[in-house]
Amino acid sequence: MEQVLANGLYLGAQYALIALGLTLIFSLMNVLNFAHGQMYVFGGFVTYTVVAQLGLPFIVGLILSGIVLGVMGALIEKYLFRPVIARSTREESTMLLAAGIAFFLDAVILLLFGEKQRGIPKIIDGVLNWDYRIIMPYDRILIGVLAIAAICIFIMYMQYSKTGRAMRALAQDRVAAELMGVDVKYYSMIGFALGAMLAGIVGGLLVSITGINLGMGGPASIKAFMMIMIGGAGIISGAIAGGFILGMMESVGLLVFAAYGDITYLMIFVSLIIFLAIRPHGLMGKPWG
Amino acid sequence: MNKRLFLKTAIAGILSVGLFSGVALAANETLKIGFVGVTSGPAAAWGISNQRSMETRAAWINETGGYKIGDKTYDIEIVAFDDQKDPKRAIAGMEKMAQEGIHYVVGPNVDDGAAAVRPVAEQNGIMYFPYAFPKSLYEAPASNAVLGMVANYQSGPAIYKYMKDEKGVKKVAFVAANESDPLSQRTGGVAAAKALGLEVVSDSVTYQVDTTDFTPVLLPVVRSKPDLLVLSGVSPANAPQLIRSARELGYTGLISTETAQDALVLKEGAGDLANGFISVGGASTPEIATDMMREFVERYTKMFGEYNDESNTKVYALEYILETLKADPAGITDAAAFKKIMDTFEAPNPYMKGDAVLKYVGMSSFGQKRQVAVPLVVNVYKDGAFETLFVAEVD
Amino acid sequence: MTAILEVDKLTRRFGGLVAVNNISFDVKQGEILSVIGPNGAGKSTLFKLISSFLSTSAGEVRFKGEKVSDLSPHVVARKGIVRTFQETTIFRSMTTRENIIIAHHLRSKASMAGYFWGSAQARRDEATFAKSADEIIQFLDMQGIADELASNLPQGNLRALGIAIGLATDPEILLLDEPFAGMNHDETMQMVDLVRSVQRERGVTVMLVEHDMPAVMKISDRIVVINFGEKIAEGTPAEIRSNDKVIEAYLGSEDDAIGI
Amino acid sequence: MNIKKPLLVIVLLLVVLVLVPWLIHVSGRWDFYYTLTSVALLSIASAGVWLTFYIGRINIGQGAYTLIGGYASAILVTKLGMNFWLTLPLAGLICALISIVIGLPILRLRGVYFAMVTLVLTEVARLTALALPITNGAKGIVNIPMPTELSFFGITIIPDFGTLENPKLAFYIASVIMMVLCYAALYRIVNSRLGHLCRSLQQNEELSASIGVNTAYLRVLAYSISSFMGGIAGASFVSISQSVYPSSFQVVDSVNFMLNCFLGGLGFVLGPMLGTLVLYFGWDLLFTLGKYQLLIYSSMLILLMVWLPNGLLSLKLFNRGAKKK
Repeated sequence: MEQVLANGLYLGAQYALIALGLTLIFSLMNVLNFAHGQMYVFGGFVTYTVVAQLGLPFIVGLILSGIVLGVMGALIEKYLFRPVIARSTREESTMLLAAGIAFFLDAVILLLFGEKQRGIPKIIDGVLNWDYRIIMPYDRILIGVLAIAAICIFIMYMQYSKTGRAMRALAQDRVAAELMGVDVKYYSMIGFALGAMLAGIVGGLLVSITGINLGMGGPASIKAFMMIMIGGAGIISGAIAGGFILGMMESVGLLVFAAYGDITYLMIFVSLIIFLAIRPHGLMGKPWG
Repeated sequence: MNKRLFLKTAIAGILSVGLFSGVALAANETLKIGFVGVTSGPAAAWGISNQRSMETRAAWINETGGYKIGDKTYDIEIVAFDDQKDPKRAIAGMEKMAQEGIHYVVGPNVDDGAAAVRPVAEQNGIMYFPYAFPKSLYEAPASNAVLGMVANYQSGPAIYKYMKDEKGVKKVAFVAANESDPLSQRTGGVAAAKALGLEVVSDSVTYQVDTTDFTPVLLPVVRSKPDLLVLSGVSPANAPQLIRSARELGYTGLISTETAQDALVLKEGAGDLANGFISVGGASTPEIATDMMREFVERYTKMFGEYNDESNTKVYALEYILETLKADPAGITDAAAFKKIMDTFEAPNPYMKGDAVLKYVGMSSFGQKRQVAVPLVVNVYKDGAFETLFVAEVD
Repeated sequence: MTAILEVDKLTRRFGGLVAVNNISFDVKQGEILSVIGPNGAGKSTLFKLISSFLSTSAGEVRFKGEKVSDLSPHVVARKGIVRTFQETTIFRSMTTRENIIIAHHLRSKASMAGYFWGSAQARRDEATFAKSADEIIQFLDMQGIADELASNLPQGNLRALGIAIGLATDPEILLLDEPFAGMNHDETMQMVDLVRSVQRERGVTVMLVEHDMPAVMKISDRIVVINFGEKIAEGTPAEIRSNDKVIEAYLGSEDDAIGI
Repeated sequence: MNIKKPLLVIVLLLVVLVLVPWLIHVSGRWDFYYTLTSVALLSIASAGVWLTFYIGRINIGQGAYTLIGGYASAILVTKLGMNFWLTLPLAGLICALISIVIGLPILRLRGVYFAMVTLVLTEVARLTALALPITNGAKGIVNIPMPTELSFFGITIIPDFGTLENPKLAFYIASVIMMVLCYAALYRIVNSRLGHLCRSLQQNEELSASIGVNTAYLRVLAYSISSFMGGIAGASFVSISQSVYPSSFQVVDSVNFMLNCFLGGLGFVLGPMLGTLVLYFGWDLLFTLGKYQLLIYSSMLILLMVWLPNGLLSLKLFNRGAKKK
């Protein structure tokens, strides 16, 4: 049982971090970023290139992943989403744009980094074995801790920095924020960049454990969507809760339903649908969106 | 108004030119061979290694003066279509091949695509070489599909028998992704293991292909304490992660699969933990590779920057097509002639040392000769490269 | 005058919070009744309960003696109780005329399949609606904006359109949610006249929720005052003006809210 | 106006039944028959998605219904030996029934929540198909016979496709006729009171309810029509490929159906048809670009979106005759 909880926590930490970026973008601009998973993959490949090809330390790769994706996010917001949002009659139209960007990133990743699964050497060797009750490799623990640390830094940033406060105001009420003198355009861009940066950092973190390949993007986006639905779209705490809940569900479900393997995910999906039918705005969502 | 009319006409014109003039002018003595498979998206690795094998070989042939069939010499052109792993697209790809007058196609890479293109292939007289295992594709009344590799229900028994006899394996566990191909392969594997008298301790655990952490998936499997863990139909992307998670959970037994893997991917993804991992390969291991195989790997690496060990098993289909056409040049325009010669065709295997031959097999599995006889090379991974464990043959 | 609508011990709780607590009053045939109260007093919740957009925790609403609470909104509308909204809610990407025509839905006799195949009944319906819509446009003096897209209309017209939509449903009781909010004095007075004429000329009973005291005093036949979810007073404008409890309740809030 | 509508259908029929085959005949591009058949069938499924957009719901779950429709037809044909042409409407009806059961609870969701639930629905359909015995699990259903003859009192209405010299053409004709019928129905829905009611739902559900519209009923009605269209499209595909697998329709397909609607334009009945044509054909035409195919394709998609955020049909060129709104 301890093992199941530990697995769930580790999974939850990485999921929550993926969902955070997505929910941030959604809360600020009401854009469901279909390309989030591709951004995560891109981040992974940046770290891979820096660490495995150039031989630089892992932390350099991680930082570079964040920076590259942050810049990419800012550019995408400024030159693609902003003009489209300004001119489209139904805001859902951004979904096509987001999907186009997802395809585009898929193509770029294939051309730049190839079709193969990539990975970097283990950061630390060794496995924690607590009396066979919890078996957890040290690198997994490290990544889990780093992920949780990143989540904490992000929350602090949103809570206490000027930028964070401005973005929260923006997320709550765009019009009111504008009236209060918040530079909506600037903070939308920063928010998108920050969301993309988070995706890049997760990619960089996970490349050391699970590796990366160009196929992981789409499914990662869908999983992240599920998490933010569980917690409530556009709610930071909701995304974190959603991530940990999904992590636990997988960890527990895979053990409980092991004998009926094929239906574990079916169960998770069906219960998600039932849950949302009962709580149409997720755990802590607002009735919007 | 006039401007609009002009614009409309222009657009219509461009469209119709684009739509209806795509027929390439066939230059003399070019033999087109098709490829329909997945070269983008999540499963891109499967199709790309396939397509690149074909392109490498074609470039090689063309560079050395072409391929002589009958009294003519042909340049080989590979026409590739990306089906995005979508059976509906695969049909479109096969139609495109028919349109180009192609009679020999390699692919598709997955079960659903291979089944979907069957009507088109049969209506248009196209022989195709899928990398999919369902027997219904190769058994009568189906007649145009030729299995391009060794099926898992053929390699599985051989591997398990070896494990049982040589390594004392008694208990086997199976894990598979919850998709058609791996699940079908798992069913086949379980049956084979049971037939050999092995105890199957876990055969129901599945995972989503997008899993990023396999520890929860493997936990119940490892607890069932198998001697051999079979990763049914595992994709090269998932294999290292599964191996790593199993080992980290303290699993010390053997791990094997019946699909082809890439050594570098294993090295990057699992490092030393992958040592001892058993998979199926082609003929590029040093013990059995001929000079021609070595040259193929060299040319491939030069052309695409990096070799993919999966290509070892995928080098054969094109060779088979060309050699069979050589045996009866009538096949170039007529699949019926090709089918006829298949029963008796035999040629030396240029890629493997020894006296192995290229011929069509499959009588015992399909009741007709609808499979290429490639050597069943079972490899074991060791420190970044594969070593040959044993070689077997399929009838 | 007889009571057309009876609100009987109506209660609604949200978790621990009691938004509407045991409120009872009658609405009489043909009158204009206003519900007033400070912000958060539970006025909107009350409206939502009457129109079945919310379910009750206790108590009930009767329309001509028949229970109409805890149904579906469209069923209540069908019975003749029609609500317009606090926000200037209209169908934004339709023209004024289209807005009004669609609002005739209650009167339509054709079936869904009838619409699809364009049955004789469906065509008769459309003709009737178009004619009636013209009448309403005339009545509300909206000819100038009849073919304007609703999203392009100024605030005042939108409010009038809201009432036009309400009228098109041919209601017995029209529930107006803050019809004067955000209007200046002149606009408010125009609106007051409009509501008055709806009541007089069309015989519609009007119940409204409002903040704007002067307007309420001018327009209402009777007033119900609620505070913290409870009814604290009921009576004619004159009675309310001199009610101690009401003054006390309003002293707690901003001065200008009273407006007297 | 009333005379124009049947005329439009006739013109459309003439184009797809006479002009296109003639062009194909002249150019010799026989492979376009299948491509256009695909476009026709996919645009039927997309039309369904478009209808759910019309009531203000983002539907990324049409793949589930195409898959269900495909399996329904395949099972009826192979297990009960029914005539394919009878299973076609049945597949649609089965999908419509299932969509009513599923739609009742989930149609209360709005915006991204509904979108996500439908997205998950596609995956649920795939996993269910993998798990159930009647769908033959991972092995799928293969060797499904070609559509057989449909006759009525001895008069052949549709010939046996298996005996035809060119089944490709037959499938094409059947598909485009279905497409024209579906779009005529859609046009009729949108331009009748039904459509106005749907629009009222899209713009403001509360107001719609308060003017007496039974919103829950209308939502389910629109959703079941949408699923019906998905079902017949799926069933037709299965009869062309003569096989169905759990992966025959996947999340990607669901997303594509939605993108077709966006690209063509959410405000135009013919939007999904045009969107499907451009997206599907675009990919096929770029086939010669080899490994740059996806790169060019996605770049063009992005540029189109930035240029025309409201869909292709919002281009002034097409809007000459449209009502000024």
